[in-house]
Amino acid sequence: MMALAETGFDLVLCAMIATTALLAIGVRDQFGAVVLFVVYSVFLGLGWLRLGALDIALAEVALGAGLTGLLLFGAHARLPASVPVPSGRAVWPAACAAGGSGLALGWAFLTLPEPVGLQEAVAANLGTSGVENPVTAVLLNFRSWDTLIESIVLLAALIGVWSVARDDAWGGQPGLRQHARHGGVLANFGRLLPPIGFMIGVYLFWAGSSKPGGAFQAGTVLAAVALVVFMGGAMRPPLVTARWLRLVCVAGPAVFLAVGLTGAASGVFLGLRPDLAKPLILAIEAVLTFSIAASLALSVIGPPEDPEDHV
Amino acid sequence: MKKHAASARRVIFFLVLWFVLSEGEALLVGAAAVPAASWLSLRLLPATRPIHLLPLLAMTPNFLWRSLLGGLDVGRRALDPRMPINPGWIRLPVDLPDGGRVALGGELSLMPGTLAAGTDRGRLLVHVLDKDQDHARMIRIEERRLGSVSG
Amino acid sequence: MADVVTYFMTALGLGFYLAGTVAVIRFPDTYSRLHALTKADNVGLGFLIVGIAFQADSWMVVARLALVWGLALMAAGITAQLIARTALQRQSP
Amino acid sequence: MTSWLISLAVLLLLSLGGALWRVWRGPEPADRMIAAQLIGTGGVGIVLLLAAATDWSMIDVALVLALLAAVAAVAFAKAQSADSVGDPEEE
Repeated sequence: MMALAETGFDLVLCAMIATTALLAIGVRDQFGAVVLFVVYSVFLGLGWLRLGALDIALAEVALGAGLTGLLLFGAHARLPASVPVPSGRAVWPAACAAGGSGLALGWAFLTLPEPVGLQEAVAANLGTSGVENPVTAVLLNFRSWDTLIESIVLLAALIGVWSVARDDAWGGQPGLRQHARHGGVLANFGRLLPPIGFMIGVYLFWAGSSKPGGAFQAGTVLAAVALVVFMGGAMRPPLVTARWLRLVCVAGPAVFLAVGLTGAASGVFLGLRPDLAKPLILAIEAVLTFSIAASLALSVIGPPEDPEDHV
Repeated sequence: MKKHAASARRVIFFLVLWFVLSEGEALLVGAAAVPAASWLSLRLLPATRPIHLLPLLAMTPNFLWRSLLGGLDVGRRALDPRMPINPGWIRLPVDLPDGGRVALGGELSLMPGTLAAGTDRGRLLVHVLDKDQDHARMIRIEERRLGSVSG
Repeated sequence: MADVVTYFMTALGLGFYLAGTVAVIRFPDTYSRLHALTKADNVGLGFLIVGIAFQADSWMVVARLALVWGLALMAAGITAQLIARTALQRQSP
Repeated sequence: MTSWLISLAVLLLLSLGGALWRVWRGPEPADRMIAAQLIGTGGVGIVLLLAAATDWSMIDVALVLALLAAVAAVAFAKAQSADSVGDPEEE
């Protein structure tokens, strides 16, 4: 009976995920596509839960339904009201290319040898990793390469975003000037929600060492919280030239690299001594959380745009 | 002195929040997070008028009951084949501070038949599902209740 | 006994969710649909959470569930006002 | 109990299909957003049902989903204002 209910749930969920994806592609309205993308992330998050991947479910819900939605809403607001939707013949080559690459990927997946799985190897070495959450153990110890490079990618993305700023606006506050009615609904919510969201973000960082959570999930939540503070008009984002801001963005990857180099001095680059692994991982994660939060928030809010904003 | 009391209340709120989130563990992380969140909260929303806990507790059962009625009301109208709705707008002046007005708007949005859309020139804009009902009287009562919570 | 409460409360919660969805599909205008979102859905979530709380194995879990509900209630009250005002502004510029 | 909770989650998921129709259909941006928020609240409900059925630590996902659904509503209101960084309540 239980297996039947679970299979039913999985089947319905798969159908919902596929339907939402098709609707997002097929809908004629730009805004509709944005909303469907956000909804898609909610269903996908449920899918990750069913696969037992709570860490990824958290990341999916925070990044997909939250931060990317925010980015896309802003992007949609700036598009001209009527962008011509390609129709008729123009659609077919694109559809064929997409369908072809989908089939090729499916074929490649099916011809791959059966994955051996690394769960056993991770479980066997979890004791030396310094943390109890196997995902964090992989991300910050066994395969910290990936995480280090990801954090550098985020920094590079921010530099990319900033590099498209107009010369006369550079040096000002990022994005357009946000404003809200004094004492209005938006302004009040922008002052009520952030401290609570901040606590949830810090909790996710702390949770990462023993259960699902970690720097990326926490950083995403904190970035969303910072954006609410700015959007509610409660505080203005710092100047892009502020030294402390750049320090916060760079600190995560820098500390990560520094710890990696001390590992190299004793034999293995990015290797952590088992007896020091726990404090080192916590230190890296703490700094990384704030770097990720700052880089994400600044990337979403965009480069400085208003030459009048020079202070 | 009043200011210290307000700050203490925020600290207690975030302490409880951290306790629930971390299940009573990680006091060290909490020791850093609670002051930070309290500072942020006081910076964003300075405590001008204290919130009185007793009137707030006193109005909770009524709030829960009326939001249950709100859910029943919408459900009844949606499932009725004739779908009896007669929507319209009312505007009425509200004598509450900014935060109180937003809270009243949120509360009304969860209660039967009313939905707030912010204020317009000092008057609360309320959408009603049935414009023949006397919503204004009910809103006055809620306004008075909320007024006693803060101030 | 706890199980009976869970069966009853969660079923009730689902009923409110279903009514909310029917209202969002059937109601003729944006504002009326918004009534359905804030009222029926949050009552649904409330009953669901009360029902689930009777299965909790510790008070900590109950407190966490209450936290989710509190956050959802606060968000619903604000979200409703924001969306209503947005629709109003678009309708009469 | 587990099969009851998961069966309820299936029904809740199916009802979200109705909301999905409203997202697709619109017609106003606010209508799509209302339906998306409905799917958000429904998603919180489903996560909690799954949490009760399988693993209580899933509540964290519900918490983050509830928080970020509210953030998305703020972003929606901002993006629909006259200059896309304002507040629809401004006169």
